[in-house]
Amino acid sequence: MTELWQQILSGLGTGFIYASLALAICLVFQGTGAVNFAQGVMATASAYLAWSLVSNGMDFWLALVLVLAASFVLGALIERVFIRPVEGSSPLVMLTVTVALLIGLQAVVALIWGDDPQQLGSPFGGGSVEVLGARLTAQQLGAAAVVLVTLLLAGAFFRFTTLGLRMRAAAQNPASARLLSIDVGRMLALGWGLAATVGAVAGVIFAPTLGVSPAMMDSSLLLALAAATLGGFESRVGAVVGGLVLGVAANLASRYIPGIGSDLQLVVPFAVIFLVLLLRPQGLFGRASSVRA
Amino acid sequence: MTLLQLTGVRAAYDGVQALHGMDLAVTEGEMVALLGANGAGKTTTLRAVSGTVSVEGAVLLDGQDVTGWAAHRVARLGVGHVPEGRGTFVDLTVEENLTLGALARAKRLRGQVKEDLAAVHELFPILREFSRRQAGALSGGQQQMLAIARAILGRPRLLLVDEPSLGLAPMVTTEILRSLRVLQAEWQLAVLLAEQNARRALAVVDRAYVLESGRVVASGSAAELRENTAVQDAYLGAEQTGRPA
Amino acid sequence: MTAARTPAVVEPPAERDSEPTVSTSHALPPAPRVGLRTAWWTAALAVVLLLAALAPASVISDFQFFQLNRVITFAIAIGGLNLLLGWAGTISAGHGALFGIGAYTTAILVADHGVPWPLAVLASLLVGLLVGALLGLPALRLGGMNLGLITLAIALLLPPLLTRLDWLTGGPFGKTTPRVEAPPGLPFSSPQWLFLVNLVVLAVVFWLLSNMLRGRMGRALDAAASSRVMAAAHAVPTNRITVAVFAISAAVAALAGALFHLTTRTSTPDSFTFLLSISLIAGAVVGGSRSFVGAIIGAAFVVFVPESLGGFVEPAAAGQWQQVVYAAALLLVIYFFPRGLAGLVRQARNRLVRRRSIHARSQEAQS
Amino acid sequence: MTAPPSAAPTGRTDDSARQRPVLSIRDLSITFSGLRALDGVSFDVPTGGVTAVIGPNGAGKTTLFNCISGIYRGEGEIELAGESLAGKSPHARAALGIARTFQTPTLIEDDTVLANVMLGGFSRTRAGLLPHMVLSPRSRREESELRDRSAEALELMGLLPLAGARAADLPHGLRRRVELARALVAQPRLVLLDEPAAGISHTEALEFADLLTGLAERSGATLLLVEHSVALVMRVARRIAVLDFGKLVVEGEPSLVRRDPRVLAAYLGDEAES
Repeated sequence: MTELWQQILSGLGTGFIYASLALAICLVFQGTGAVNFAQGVMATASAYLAWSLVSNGMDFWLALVLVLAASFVLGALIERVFIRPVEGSSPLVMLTVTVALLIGLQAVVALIWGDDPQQLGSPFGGGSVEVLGARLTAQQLGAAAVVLVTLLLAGAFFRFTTLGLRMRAAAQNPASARLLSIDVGRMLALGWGLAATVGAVAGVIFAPTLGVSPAMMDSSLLLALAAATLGGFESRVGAVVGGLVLGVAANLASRYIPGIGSDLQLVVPFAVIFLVLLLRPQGLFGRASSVRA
Repeated sequence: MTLLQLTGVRAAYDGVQALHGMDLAVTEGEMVALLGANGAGKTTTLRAVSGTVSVEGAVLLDGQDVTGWAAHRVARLGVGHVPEGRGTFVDLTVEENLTLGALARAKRLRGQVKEDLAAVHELFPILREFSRRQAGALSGGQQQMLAIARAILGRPRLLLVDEPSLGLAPMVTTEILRSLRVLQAEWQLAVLLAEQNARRALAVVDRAYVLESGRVVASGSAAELRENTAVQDAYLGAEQTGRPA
Repeated sequence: MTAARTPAVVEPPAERDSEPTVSTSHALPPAPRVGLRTAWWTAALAVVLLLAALAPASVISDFQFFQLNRVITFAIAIGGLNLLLGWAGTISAGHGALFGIGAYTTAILVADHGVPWPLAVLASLLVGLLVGALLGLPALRLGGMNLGLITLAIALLLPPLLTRLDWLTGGPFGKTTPRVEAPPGLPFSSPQWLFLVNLVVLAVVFWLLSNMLRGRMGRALDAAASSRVMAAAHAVPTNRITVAVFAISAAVAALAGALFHLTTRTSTPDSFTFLLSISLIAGAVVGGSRSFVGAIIGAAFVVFVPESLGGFVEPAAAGQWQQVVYAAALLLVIYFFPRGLAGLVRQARNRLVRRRSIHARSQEAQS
Repeated sequence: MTAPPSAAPTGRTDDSARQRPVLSIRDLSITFSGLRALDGVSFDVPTGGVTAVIGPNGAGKTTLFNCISGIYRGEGEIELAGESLAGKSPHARAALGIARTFQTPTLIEDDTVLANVMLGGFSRTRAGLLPHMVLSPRSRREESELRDRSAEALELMGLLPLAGARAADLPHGLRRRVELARALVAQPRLVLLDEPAAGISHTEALEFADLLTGLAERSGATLLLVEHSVALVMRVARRIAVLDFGKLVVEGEPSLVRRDPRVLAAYLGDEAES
């Protein structure tokens, strides 16, 4: 029982990586209709940036703040430079652009920082905490807490602020939004910036666990895509919950199902998605569109 | 004082010329109709003003040349536009749709949102009743009401309304046109109204322009146009003779 | 063999202000004249085949034939993928895996069971059809992006599965089969012979597919992709059509994979990774996802562009620079030709035929 | 892939069937998240001619259409020429002879007008995938027959000059006519028209009314339309059903309906005088 509890908790821990990347993917999808395959490598770049700063003697938290700001700018810049030319194109064209970004950015990261994996020390120290009978490292707990706060802040931003409302409006019906004096281009860039920031939080805060390398986010990206599918691309809450569910499911499966191993661990999330989508095609939290025919 | 002035405005979509040198003016606080058949250029004229189609010529708003401006910049000058096909945010609630409208208003009017919202609810009670509902769940006609309400809440100086009668029950259309008239007086709101149904429009507006093939072919006060059978016959159809079946 | 559609009738922007050209007749747009088109293509193909067969090794080396064979097999797979991307309005991130399944089916049948390669290729096609139908079933409930991400699963799972099932697949070392030789008496080298075979298969497959898309099925798919409600209102069974087209698309990909195996002779798990699936999508978009000529252009792009970029930089970072340039090339094509490179061909053709403006005809219709 | 088999394709009926309504709706109800969109609606649509449904915005008119064409599953019974539609999917209902147009004209934007109209004949052609792939004589014959019929429908709508135009390039008013031509090519028994006259002027609406009457006669199909143009409705409809708040207020001949006090209060207002 304690063992199971332990596995669930540590699954939740990794689930937060997928949850935040999935949220980032959702934000971009809602804004520009693009499934951003480059979201993971953008977070990797943020992690490398933090590693550079910290290994040059900067305090971790200060570095985090700077990296988040830089990631925001970088995300918005990517939208302005690379996405703007294809704004309003088909999802297929958008997807190909983000694939090109993935290929290009991954190479650029490797050119700047090299292929060798690097280590980033945990800002939470090496201690561990007991939670209801399960033992969690301070890193696991701290990282989860930071991501949780980020997700809540992002949710509150969209739910309660007028800027958030404007961004949602611009995402949904750009033509109408313009007629209501909303600068749609700026909103989309903001959306990408915000998504990059959310992804950067995950990249930096989990870097001590994942290790810093060009491929550090690869499998997380795939799980995040799966999570976004599970939650329904339209639902931000769904993406987050989807990420957590997949984190737990993957962890439990590799522990309790014989023969899964790390190479086939990805079976589990997709099996989960498969089942869920067969029952609820719109995803866990997606709404069947209520738009009239 | 002239609020809106179009001089020699030409516009084209995908190589198809829709406006061939449009000239018209709207004075502050005036209600003006654009009449004419399908494809005469009414919608394009409204779009030329709000910056949602690229134009040649000159569009002056309160003396300022806004030709070629992005739509959101024109909107900031106090131009509201109820587009053809409603353009509601279907996944947002009715309330959120209205809030977005109110956010578009000038800063000095921000304090009056509550009263104005009450006025809008008075006009369209269904919007209060459904305020938590997704806009997409409304019927076609209800969405049209929402689009008009949203634009009004922006407290524009110039409101462009494209075919308010589209998909609306006759009683509702009459009610909307009357309400626009009242608001126009209370809020110093100028209205440019594109409408197929000339009789209905001429009953409420001050003046009207008759368009054909992207040009103005006749204009005058509502009373003049109501009397002018030549114009009626040539461009608007003899609607007074609409007889009981 | 371009996509079977009547070209868009839009006046070139340069003619924006000109008066509408005068009408001459009210004829329907020409019906696709199948007989003539087919004759053209057959003749063109025959010429190419003849030239290729006559070309001495000094003109086209065996390696170049090898490369061309890769292009053709990729082109077939992309053509199959186009059914989904360009017509069904959905996406498959798993066509690389289906390609791999086709390759392995042929490899196993030929290497372990002594099946003649033409039969093995046919078996690959059938296996692809079956797997495609099974994968397409979820499409009954899912659409668009969701389907794409389900197919992502097989793209990710196939390589580790191929490694694990070593009793069947030979594990990490894969399966190797002997060279495919030309029938005795024909003066072709093995790569030349394969080139001929591949080219004929490409022509036949594209001919069949474009026939299918030109008529009833194409309209039904277009309708379903633009609005499922509208399609159903015209009696189109959207679910069944989606499954059928997914199965056909998968069968074509598997067929292409089988031919690819005959070309490379060795199939290993890491030949068919997620990256391959992504490359196929990129190829489809670069070429133009509604065009079979585009499929060939796209295939050439994904085969030649990354490889031709090596050798300019120091070896250590060569791979990375290659990646950067590839990404840049991809972006540039998309920015400048959002409808794919095949759009260039179409544009040139349209410019030759002067068309009356919509406006003039609208006025006629209105009056 | 062949189309599902369907009942007799023609809209024509013999004399005994003429008595039978083409569409019979019994006690139809549907609820969306607590909102009763239709509430025990029952009425018959007589075979032939034009029947209209009118009512204030949000009365449930489009919902009624969606129930008939199977997009929504309501409670109650709907019969097409005596055959129950219960449990039939939208495409099966279309194959049985229910065609429709949409409030916002829905076309395949990137296809030609001709191809759009030919889509209407989907249920009237049989050749499957393989015959089409190899261009079998049958598939080619079907295609060319469908082409001819589509051309006729386009001619009827005055759209023939635009047959090769891209649907997306058409002005709004013509898009409705393309939809109508597309519906006709299906040789339906019943055509549901959702606000066919929206956005056209009073005069045009009257011309359109004559077009509709002519169509109903020539095609043998029954037209059921939702419309706000009272002038149009009064001119073409044999019978009118009035909905308000999801309930059937009154159903009957135009002369009866236009004098009904409940209709005047809920819907027509001063428009009844025109």
